[in-house]
Amino acid sequence: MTTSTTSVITSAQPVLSKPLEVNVTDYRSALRKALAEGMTEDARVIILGEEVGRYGGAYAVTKGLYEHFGASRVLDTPISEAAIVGTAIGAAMTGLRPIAELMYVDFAGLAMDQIANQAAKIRYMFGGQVGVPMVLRMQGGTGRSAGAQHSQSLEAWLMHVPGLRVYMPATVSDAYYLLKAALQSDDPVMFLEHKSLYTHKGELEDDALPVGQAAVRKSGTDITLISYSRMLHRTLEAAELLAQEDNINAEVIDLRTLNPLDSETLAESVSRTGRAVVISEDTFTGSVAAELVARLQVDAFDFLEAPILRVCGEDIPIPVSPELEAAAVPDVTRIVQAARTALGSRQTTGAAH
Amino acid sequence: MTTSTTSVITSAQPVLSKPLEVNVTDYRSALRKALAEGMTEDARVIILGEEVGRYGGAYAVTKGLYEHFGASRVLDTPISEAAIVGTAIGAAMTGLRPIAELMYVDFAGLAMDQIANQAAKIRYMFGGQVGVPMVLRMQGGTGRSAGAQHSQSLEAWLMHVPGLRVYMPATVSDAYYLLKAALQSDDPVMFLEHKSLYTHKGELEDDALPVGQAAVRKSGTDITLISYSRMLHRTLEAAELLAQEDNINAEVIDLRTLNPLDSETLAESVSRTGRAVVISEDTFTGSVAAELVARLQVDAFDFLEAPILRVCGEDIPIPVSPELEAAAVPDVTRIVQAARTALGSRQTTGAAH
Amino acid sequence: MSGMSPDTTNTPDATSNKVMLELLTSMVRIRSFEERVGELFLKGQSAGTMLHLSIGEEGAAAGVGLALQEGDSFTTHHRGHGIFLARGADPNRMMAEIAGKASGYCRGKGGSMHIADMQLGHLGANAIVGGGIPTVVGAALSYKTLEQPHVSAAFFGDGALQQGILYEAMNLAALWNLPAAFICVNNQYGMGTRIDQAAASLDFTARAKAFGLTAASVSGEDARAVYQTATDLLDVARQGTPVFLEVSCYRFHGHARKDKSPYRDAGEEALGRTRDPIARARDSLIATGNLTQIQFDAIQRDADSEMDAAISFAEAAEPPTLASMFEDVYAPTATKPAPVVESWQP
Amino acid sequence: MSGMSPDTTNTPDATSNKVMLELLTSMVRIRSFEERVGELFLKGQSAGTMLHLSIGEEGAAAGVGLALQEGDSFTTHHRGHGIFLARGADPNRMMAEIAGKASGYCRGKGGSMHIADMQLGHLGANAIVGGGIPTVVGAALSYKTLEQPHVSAAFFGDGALQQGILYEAMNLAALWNLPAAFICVNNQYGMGTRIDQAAASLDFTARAKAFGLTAASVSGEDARAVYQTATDLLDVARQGTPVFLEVSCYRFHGHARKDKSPYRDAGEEALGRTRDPIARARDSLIATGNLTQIQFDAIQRDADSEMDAAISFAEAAEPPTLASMFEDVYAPTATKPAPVVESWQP
Ligand SMILES: Cc1ncc(C[n+]2csc(CCOP(=O)(O)OP(=O)(O)O)c2C)c(N)n1
Ligand SMILES: Cc1ncc(C[n+]2csc(CCOP(=O)(O)OP(=O)(O)O)c2C)c(N)n1
Ligand SMILES: [Mg+2]
Ligand SMILES: [Mg+2]
Repeated sequence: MTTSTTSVITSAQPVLSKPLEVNVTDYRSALRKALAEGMTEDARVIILGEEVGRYGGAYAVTKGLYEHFGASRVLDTPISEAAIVGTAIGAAMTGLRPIAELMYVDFAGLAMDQIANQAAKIRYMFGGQVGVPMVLRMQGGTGRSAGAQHSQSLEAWLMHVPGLRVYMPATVSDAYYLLKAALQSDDPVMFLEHKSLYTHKGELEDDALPVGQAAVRKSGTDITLISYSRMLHRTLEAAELLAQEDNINAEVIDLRTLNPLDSETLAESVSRTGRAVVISEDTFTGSVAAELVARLQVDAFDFLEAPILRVCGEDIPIPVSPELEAAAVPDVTRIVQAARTALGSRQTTGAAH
Repeated sequence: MTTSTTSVITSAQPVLSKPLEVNVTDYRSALRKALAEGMTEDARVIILGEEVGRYGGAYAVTKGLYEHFGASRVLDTPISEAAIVGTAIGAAMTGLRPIAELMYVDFAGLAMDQIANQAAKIRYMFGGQVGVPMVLRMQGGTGRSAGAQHSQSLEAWLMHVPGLRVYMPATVSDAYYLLKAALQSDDPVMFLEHKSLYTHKGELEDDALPVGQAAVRKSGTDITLISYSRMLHRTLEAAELLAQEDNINAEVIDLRTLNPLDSETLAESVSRTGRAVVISEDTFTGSVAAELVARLQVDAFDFLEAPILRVCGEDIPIPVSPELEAAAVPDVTRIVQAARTALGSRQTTGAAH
Repeated sequence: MSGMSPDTTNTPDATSNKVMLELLTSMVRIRSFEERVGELFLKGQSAGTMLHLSIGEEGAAAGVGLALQEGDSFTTHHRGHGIFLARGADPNRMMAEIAGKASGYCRGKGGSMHIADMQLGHLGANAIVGGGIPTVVGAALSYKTLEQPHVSAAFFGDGALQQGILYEAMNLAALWNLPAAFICVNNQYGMGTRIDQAAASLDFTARAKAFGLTAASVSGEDARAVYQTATDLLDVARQGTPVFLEVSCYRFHGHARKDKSPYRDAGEEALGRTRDPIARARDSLIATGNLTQIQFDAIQRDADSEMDAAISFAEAAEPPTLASMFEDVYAPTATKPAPVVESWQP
Repeated sequence: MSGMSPDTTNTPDATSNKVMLELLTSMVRIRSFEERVGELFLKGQSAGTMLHLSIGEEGAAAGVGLALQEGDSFTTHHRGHGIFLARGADPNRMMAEIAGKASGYCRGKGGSMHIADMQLGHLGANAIVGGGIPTVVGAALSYKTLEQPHVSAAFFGDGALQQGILYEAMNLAALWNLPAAFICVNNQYGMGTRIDQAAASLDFTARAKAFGLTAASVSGEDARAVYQTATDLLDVARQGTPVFLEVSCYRFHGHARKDKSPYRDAGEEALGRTRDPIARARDSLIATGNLTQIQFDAIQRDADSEMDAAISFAEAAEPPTLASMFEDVYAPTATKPAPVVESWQP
């Protein structure tokens, strides 16, 4: 009864393509390499979405794939978000491994029924008969003055839906390895990129941690700083500053995936340091950070020397003015301040929520 | 620049209707009374949604209103959730005060763009020129074996969106007073009813707490139990059991509204009792409970004698089998157990998350 | 039928007695099943009250069901028992699912509104009006990509004609020349809303044609005509032009088990119920001397005892174990979610 | 124009020089404005890069804009500068908004894609393709309910023709006989996707008609024809039959400021740019002796200096205060959100 994935079609006819060499220099090219390899290795992998083909992707992630793999593997769609996701679901149930793209995670609202009521629940509702092995690539976050409808971080919506996997790479290497892993997943993976990371430079490491394991990006003893996606980098900067200015040795953890969620690594670290700050770009109330805090204050209760603080996006829509946009999400200063508060080393003056 | 609501149309022509007497005996009739009065008092109030008119509402909340107020005030719509919400938005911007209904909160996924990208953000994006004074009535929760797509509790999605008010009455009196208040709100109110509360009996009190103030439904000194909507009643039962069996005096708080969120009342109570359990029907990960816990462990840190525990829906879709459905959401036993754990009075055996 | 020239040479069986008898038997089984679903509910044995009977719509289910071929797939709306039966479902496992039992098609997790069977190509019933429509676009894309000769058909009610997703799906299917079929079972009502209270313009084939589909409308009272039209259209779809078929019929009973349709005029309802595809098929076979009343009674008796057995099967079946609740959320290879009990010791 | 009989007696001004000059001036102002938006971007003074110029589409904006009346309202898509200008927008406040400044229409919070002005009936530009379409159904419902003689018009691109919400909105407007107008500015492309790569069937008026609307298609190169057709259609809408108008034109430049349209053939682009509504209006007025080149140059100069001033205004304008960031989330009577800083003292 609980056979995985496809029963209607038992196997695809692999028509393997020639490899497409991609030189990895940044987050974008790492993603592209994963896509290219995935398509070469498995003829069932197709890409569909708006402007993914001829245009090469709104953020150029899929550039060159259409030319290499052809129009039957890289499908430009009309502007029909709900149907894009729904089509990917049906294809995934019948033998393909689609990678659908929504140009902005902000457009998820148009497809939320297909995402949360269909993709996430099909395996369960149907008693395990079939899975939905699809990847839904989306990008979110601030950094381009793109305004309230093109700058959101909506991972908390997705993380709240049982059945969805949520991957959020912060590094070049994870962009590659997590996307490769997503293509192996028998469950629907919401793959969330950050628009301000595409040009982030870095190298491909030889290997990656398994999916579901958080990465300790910097070991430390005094306080645990937890983040993911773009905010990881600001958190690392904050840790640097804390080391230099306050002689504080912070541990920095990168979640990598929100589902699966590695509660153990977090609990171990916070139990050791006794203090923590969780940093996420999404709006404060109902943020991913809230979930982490709620777990940690149970798991590490006996070791906590201070409340676990959150540094998140403000509880406002993202304004278009570049100055206001920048102020609407966490910066290094706010992270450092929160860490100092948690360390009891400086009193804050700001209003509580 | 920041004038409220409507500039295009400055005032409606009130064509007042005769009052419709509604005798309040339960949650459903309390809602109906609020709707009837709202429509009588303000000619700008209209109702629109699927089956709200001739059929009288899928859960009979609007029964009789079509006959009384007529087809121009109570509008049956086609099955077009996105357009229903979008139409309400446009009407609210131009002089009406629409009450739109989505038959199940599970259908919000079809209208999430209109809810979260439009209704919630219009005032902000347009610099305060106009508001969206609409009410969106939806009902959620388990209790009728309605399956994975008709039983969800999605308030965490809505609470996470700045700009949306979220009201969730648990009692007959609040069903009435909060809906009346929603009709006065200049901001979009997501009004979430619970399908298992419609037949909940009770009386209309003479008055209600202001919107934004949580209600202490039972004062206590040993532990604070926090909930809202249907789970309030199970929480009150649990408090009763704790009193009888454990001689524990629990305080029970009903949030009433998730936005505005009354952090103060919660913080005061938990600082006093030193222990707390938060109970919500929505799925554990990313639940409303997580947000409350995250706040409280800051606000009451110095007083906490135990971690704040959560009792929530399991991290699974809602199964249709009545036995499984019942087991998927908190029951009195689980609440009592969590309270005992928080009180250190009994060790739990269950697995940690 | 419009928008295409029906090629009846393709469907030599359509007028044969064999096909007519097959359609009749299929319809009788469906109605017998549905009547018993109602009983299950009355006995308090169904999982919930959300039971949507397809009585009156058997012509659509049997006709299109027979026209579909092995390997084809389909999705249905919430009123999909008949279609699934017409495609070969086992009534025992169906009834058990509707009762929320472990031996049901979906282990008691899906119920009436989420029944599915990958073996028979049933990609799932759906409780979201319109929710299952784009699924068939995806399935059709698989068939085209994998060069398989199948069609995927979405069944939905007239209510879904006002859901935007239908038009997104039709456009995509037409744009990509996919073997997809959009089958609208127009039973005149969506809950209490008559179709003309939901749509300003009632020529739905015009909508489909405007999106580039081949489209036709047929009366569901005539199962043979449904079968013929569907056969022709599915042929078109198989060649890569998606199709739309409206089967008009009448919902004999209330929307769900508790609805007594107070919003319908008694006269209209009585008239509507005369649009009975079973009576029509039976009478025509008898009139042409191809069936006797005794033979019909035997068909009915066989169906009834088959469906009585399904009821007994469902009643005797075990409910799912509590542990099974945490299964099937993710692939079997993944860690299962566990009951959440936050623990702490002072 | 199809689906209605154009009643030119209603529009005596359509052919007059006054109207033609008005249209021409409006179009010249729009283009001049758009060219300067491009400059603003190049100077790094725009808020972001999401600037969608309506160059080539001035006929649609000026034509329909002039046909709308005082009290009418509208929403636009992301490429809506021209429409707003045609409805009387102040270029200074527009440019300031595009630069994200406090004196912009939306206090620097909305930018190019969310510009709005309730005084002029602009219910908002939208960055979600199709997102602003149902808004006009709601506004039209207000007008009908409150017995006001207005029309509400949604402007959108050809891309939105594949968004389901359009069909939900059209059906609702038709069902309720609302004074709503659906104006599709078909510039042949949605980003890099040519319309025939997005839609299988290109007769979009057929779609609208199938939903019960009165529909027409007109070339946006001919501003006068746009104005006439729109005037007639808006009249129909005002009587309670919603209308659909496709204005076909060509997007002269890239999708947004950074796009150089590499996906377009140079020949096609050159040809497309000959479909210039400004040149056509100017040449026809000059040819008929109703305008001299000198007069035209004056119109151009006036527009350019007005728009130069708008640039200066925007550049000199103050950015919003940080405190203003927390305003306008909720009604002014409500407590404002505050910056979240969680505090604790050991
Ligand atoms: C998206 C969505 N909206 C509303 C409902 C509630 N609902 C269930 S069935 C139904 C009527 C559907 O009518 P139709 O599509 O004609 O199917 P029928 O019931 O007539 O077979 C409605 C409104 C739903 N299940 N899903
Ligand atoms: C819902 C949604 N999907 C995708 C986008 C990204 N996007 C912005 S403009 C655009 C093309 C729109 O084309 P069209 O509607 O023809 O308008 P045009 O740009 O040609 O004026 C796309 C895909 C978006 N903003 N919103
Ligand atoms: Mg129907
Ligand atoms: Mg376009």
